[in-house]
Amino acid sequence: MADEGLPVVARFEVRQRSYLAPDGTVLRPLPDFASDIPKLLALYRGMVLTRAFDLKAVSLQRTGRLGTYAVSLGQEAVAVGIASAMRQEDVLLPSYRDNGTLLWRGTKMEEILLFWGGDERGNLSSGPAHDFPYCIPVGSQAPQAAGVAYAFKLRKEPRVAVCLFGDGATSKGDVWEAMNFAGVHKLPVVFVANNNQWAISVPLQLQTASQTLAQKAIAAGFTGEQVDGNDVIAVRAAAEEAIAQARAGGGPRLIEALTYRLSDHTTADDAARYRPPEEVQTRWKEEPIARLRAYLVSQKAWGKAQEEELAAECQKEIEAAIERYLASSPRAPETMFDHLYAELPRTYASQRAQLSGGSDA
Amino acid sequence: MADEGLPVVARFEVRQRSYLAPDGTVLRPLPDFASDIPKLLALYRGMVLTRAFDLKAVSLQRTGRLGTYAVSLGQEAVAVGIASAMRQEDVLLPSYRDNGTLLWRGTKMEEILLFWGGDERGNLSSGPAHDFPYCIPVGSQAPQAAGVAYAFKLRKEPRVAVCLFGDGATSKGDVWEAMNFAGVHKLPVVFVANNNQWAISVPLQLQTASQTLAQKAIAAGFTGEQVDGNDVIAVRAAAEEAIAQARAGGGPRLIEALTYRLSDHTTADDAARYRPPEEVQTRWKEEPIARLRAYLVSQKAWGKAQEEELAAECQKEIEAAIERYLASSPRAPETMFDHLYAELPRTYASQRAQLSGGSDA
Amino acid sequence: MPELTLIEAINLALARAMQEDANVVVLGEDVGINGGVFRATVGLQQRFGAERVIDTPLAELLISGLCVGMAAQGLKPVGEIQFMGFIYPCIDQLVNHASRLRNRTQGRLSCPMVLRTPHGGGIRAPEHHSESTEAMLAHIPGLRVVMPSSPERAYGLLLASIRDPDPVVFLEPTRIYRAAKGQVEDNGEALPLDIAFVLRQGHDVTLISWGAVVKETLAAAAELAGQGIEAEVIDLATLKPYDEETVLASVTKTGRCVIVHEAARTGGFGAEIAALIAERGLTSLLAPVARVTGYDTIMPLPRLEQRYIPSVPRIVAATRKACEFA
Amino acid sequence: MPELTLIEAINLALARAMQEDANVVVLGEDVGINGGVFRATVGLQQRFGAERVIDTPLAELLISGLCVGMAAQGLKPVGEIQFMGFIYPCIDQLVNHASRLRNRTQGRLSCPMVLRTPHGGGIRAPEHHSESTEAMLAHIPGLRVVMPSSPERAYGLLLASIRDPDPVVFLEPTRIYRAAKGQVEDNGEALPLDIAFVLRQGHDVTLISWGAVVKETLAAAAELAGQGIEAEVIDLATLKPYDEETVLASVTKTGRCVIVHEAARTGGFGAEIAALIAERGLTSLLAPVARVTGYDTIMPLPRLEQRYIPSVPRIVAATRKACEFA
Ligand SMILES: Cc1ncc(C[n+]2csc(CCOP(=O)(O)OP(=O)(O)O)c2C)c(N)n1
Ligand SMILES: Cc1ncc(C[n+]2csc(CCOP(=O)(O)OP(=O)(O)O)c2C)c(N)n1
Ligand SMILES: [Mg+2]
Ligand SMILES: [Mg+2]
Repeated sequence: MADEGLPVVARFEVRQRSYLAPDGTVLRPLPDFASDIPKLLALYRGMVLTRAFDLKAVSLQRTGRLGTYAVSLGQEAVAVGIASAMRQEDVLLPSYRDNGTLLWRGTKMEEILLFWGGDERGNLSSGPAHDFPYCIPVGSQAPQAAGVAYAFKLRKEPRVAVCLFGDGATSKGDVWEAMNFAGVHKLPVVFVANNNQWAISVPLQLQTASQTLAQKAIAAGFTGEQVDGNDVIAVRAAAEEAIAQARAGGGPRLIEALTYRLSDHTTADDAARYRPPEEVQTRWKEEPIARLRAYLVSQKAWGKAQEEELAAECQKEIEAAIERYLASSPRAPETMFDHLYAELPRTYASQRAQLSGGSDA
Repeated sequence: MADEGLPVVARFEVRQRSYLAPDGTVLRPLPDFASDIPKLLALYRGMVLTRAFDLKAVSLQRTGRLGTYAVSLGQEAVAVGIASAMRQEDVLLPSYRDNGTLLWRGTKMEEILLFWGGDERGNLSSGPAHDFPYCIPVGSQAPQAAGVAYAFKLRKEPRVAVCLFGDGATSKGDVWEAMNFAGVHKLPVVFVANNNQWAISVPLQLQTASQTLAQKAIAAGFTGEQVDGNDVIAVRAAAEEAIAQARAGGGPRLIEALTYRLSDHTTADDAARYRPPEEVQTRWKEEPIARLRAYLVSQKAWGKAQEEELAAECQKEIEAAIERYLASSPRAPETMFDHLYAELPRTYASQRAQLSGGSDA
Repeated sequence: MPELTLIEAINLALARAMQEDANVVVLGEDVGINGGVFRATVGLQQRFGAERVIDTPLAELLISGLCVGMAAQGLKPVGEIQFMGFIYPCIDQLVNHASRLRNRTQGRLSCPMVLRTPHGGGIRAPEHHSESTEAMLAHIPGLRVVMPSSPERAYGLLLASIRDPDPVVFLEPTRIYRAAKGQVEDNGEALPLDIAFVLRQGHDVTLISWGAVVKETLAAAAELAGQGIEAEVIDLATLKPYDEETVLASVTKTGRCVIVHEAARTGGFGAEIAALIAERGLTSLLAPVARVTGYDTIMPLPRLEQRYIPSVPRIVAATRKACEFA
Repeated sequence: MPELTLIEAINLALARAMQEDANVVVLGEDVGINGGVFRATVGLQQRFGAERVIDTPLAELLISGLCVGMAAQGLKPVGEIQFMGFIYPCIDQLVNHASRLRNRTQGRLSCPMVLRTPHGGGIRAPEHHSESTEAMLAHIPGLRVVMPSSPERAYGLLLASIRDPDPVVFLEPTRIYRAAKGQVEDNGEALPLDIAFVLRQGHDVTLISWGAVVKETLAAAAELAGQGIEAEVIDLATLKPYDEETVLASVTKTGRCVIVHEAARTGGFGAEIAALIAERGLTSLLAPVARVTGYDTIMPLPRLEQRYIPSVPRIVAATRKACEFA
């Protein structure tokens, strides 16, 4: 620490938001929307559907019918909490793990599968046409989010860009540069650091020495807040507040959602190589679905019958989507040129022809 | 601000260091070294020499005998304060404007001129052989500084990397990534943000919304401190403390030195295009040389005679260096291949021959 | 018609584009009140406001990433990178995003952005200010890479680049920013991005070049004419995708070809032209395809930079050799 | 001699280099206990400790910048970039610093670093995981760019790269990481970085390739042999600086040349080879120089990636055409 006798010229703090304890008991007065039980049931359904879909996707991968897939097991509250606080006209800039967010915003399951099945057409997405596709180069969507938000501000549109990334991504300069610019122009953008404690095999303490990820916003001159990312009510409340602030011209915010990656990094990973199973066991006790369920049950808003019904409904929806996915038409090879430019430069016509004529085989 | 009712999980503060007021009066007890008047006189001489050298370099440029040159007018206290706190075995990673720092560490004036005169041999530098050359791509030396510091730590050498950059550079992801890594490994590196308020024509408030640059260290999990960059005693004290901490294994620190670029950005710039002259006038009142002189005079350690003597001595030193610079041998064109690789790949031998044979002319 | 320098023509095209289309925004370091370090954007902020002419923080990755986000939202951002030596932090956004946003989303999103930057050496600038690494960009599918070599072409090609629905990297030859004036009418007419410009007709040999060194290439052609050699001079202008037909047609006619560029030789874009000819023009070739280029070493600081840049004598010598080959 | 896969050979070379020289450190994302996502660094952290095998934060620019700083201080850092699609943030450090630190300081400082990264497609990986942009790097003076195509060459070339006093980008062909085993003796012997490897002798045509697609090239040569065409197959292995002599000697002998690479065609490194031949081997040429390459479009996702990568039939067809040309 710098000499304690010197005058302090600036002070900062990071606050943390949570409403439900891991066992579903209430820690402090809930936000208003939580009194609307159907709303909570919708959040619950969103999380259950996401988890069920993810698990099915993994089994598709295991049986060779899908490529590498990144599940969000244990992180469903972040996905659903954020997505449910957004409007359709807002723009989502998601990471590869944000399946639940995409589903909530209208992307069809078969589209998600098509993308991870190795077909660009999956990104055609039935979600809002202006949403960005999954971002794979970690953190690189953050400056784009600032660009999107700048467009909103310039056109005086009451819209917000929402940018999701992981704890690992906070180490990338991209995120820093983006947050810094968003601060300067008080842009309508919300950054969400999905802190699942791991970046593949790299634990948080090797990623950064900062006590919280939320405090990284201090460097950019705006507020960062921690939220219990396994408490969907807290995530939604934090997102609603941040998005409302952004929409009203109050500038950006960073939300650090504290959660845990209960699964392997992707289907190509084996977390047992680097992570003690006990850690995972402990974290299972905090997972978001059981938590909200316990609360709903305590409110007499949920029971075994509904649970079974929901599970069956999700299974049915997923099975149907998988069928459509598996029945998807093959992609003609020459189409790899079709969206290269708005119009194919004549120079490349012969290459396209070579592919369509099969003379490339 | 996030909901005020939520619990605070982390608190941070930024302190500011200054000892001499702009008029040279003492604001708080001086650090120990300041009682050593010869030490202060050396700092004074370093600043005066830097300024005199810079001004001569500008006139060389104006008369076509030097390329673009970046002067440090008004920022001499940062250069000298930092350099004087370093040991020879420490490694400096300077910016293009750190002429005073290089001079202090032993680079000859004719070497600096040779470099800005367009000759790589200027970087051969008589300063410590391990020091880095001026860094021109802004901020890009920061991750290198972390690498240097990592080498020290790995080899258990009690050495420190000192990385200097401007306020503009703090917007670059490079600096962020470097500070973040330095925090994780508690590396022996000191980052110095030379906040001269401008990045060419871009004023600080368009560069960042953060209240201080020092607070950017909070994002990396270590201490950032503000220092009056026009008070060479404060700069040196802050640097000594930070360097000592780093050397002792206490990890990195960020020093924000508050100063002002009294000159144009470089000889290629005309600051009158974008900066009100009144602002510059005001800032002249805070400049570091007059300030230390006032203090020295108040201590009866300095007077008109010494001032004149010093000026003459500096002029002489500078003139001699300029003569050596102007007499520097031309560089043979084929030498542009001589340090490309440790050994010239045979593929390029003919290109080198072409240049030396003059068949390129 | 007014006589303008190349940099003035760029400024004119920017003003025109901003006037025509409210979606056009300009962003970069010092582009506002300072008008850019070369004055390309001078007057624009006064005229179109600080919201459309944005002084960004010092962060090139950011500038390129902002452009991608803005473009996906329907703006037409024109980013400025102060010197090509500082464009490398943009490569990730250019390769992984800008150039493939349309393809990744199968046309759902697109990326109509322009990234402008001064290109090349010869102005006695400091280290890192004299880069010619266009070949790195011209290899990237989905990108356009454009480099004008006269005020007229600067105006017309920049307008075309801004109007183009896909991302364009626009490289401006620093060395000729103010070298010569040209007639530029502010008529809003764009030049096509898919043709090379035949600047001089000739039947003995084809000289192909782009950017600042087109000047030396033309000077060499004039000198050669005095020696009885009629060189056809082609300014490639758009490097990606480039006009293979014009190149091949000329070489078919002349049978000899010399490629001139300032960038380092190995893997420079001249290699691509030579490869095209070796592949599709071989039977017309009467002599080896020669490349007159920068050397395969670091562009030296000003004291030696003129020895690095292809000179008129070097071009003349290589062309004579090609013509004398039998 | 043990039979190893290419990835095992890399691991062996890394272990050997770390054992031999305490200055060698390995750094990158997940290189520690996880041993890298492809297991190139498996066991190294256990053996040499976390101080020498460093799990870095997720930041590629940082990794490359750390390497420069470490190397300037006399360490021999071997950085890993998880996939080539994530190497772009390193380009600034590679171009503006690593490749020119020696030259900038006239030999006072140097940069003996290696940056390793998996290269190419064909493993059904997600978006951005299948890049082949070696041409961008092979254009940079001061850099070495190396790409092995067998376990033996992976071992010997990686050792050479680590021992080399200058910066090397070491590209590892992901598709053949585990495709075939080879005899690799852990004898600490490096292979030279300035020669191309003639993998098969032939007098009818020269096939030049590098990386994973050497496999298809060899398969094509075998198939062609059955058709009476004897192809000489050259693995270029080191792309920068590359072995012009071996290329020219072979083409002088055969008079025909087909270049095979996975990267997009335009401005790919194949262009450089073709240009060399058009310049210095023209008089021997009996047929146009052909390039069999990836297409000038974005490398497609897995469903179509096999249609992008040069296939044996494509190579055979192009080679036959070259041989039939008269
Ligand atoms: C720029 C970049 N580098 C490396 C990778 C490879 N990679 C994919 S995910 C990942 C870890 C990401 O961790 P985090 O940001 O915490 O997100 P999480 O996977 O935990 O959701 C890495 C290293 C990548 N996709 N992009
Ligand atoms: C990466 C990069 N971008 C742009 C430039 C051009 N440039 C040189 S100095 C400068 C401003 C730097 O401002 P600051 O960091 O505050 O340092 P100062 O010049 O004030 O000392 C700019 C934009 C550069 N050298 N490097
Ligand atoms: Mg994570
Ligand atoms: Mg500044």
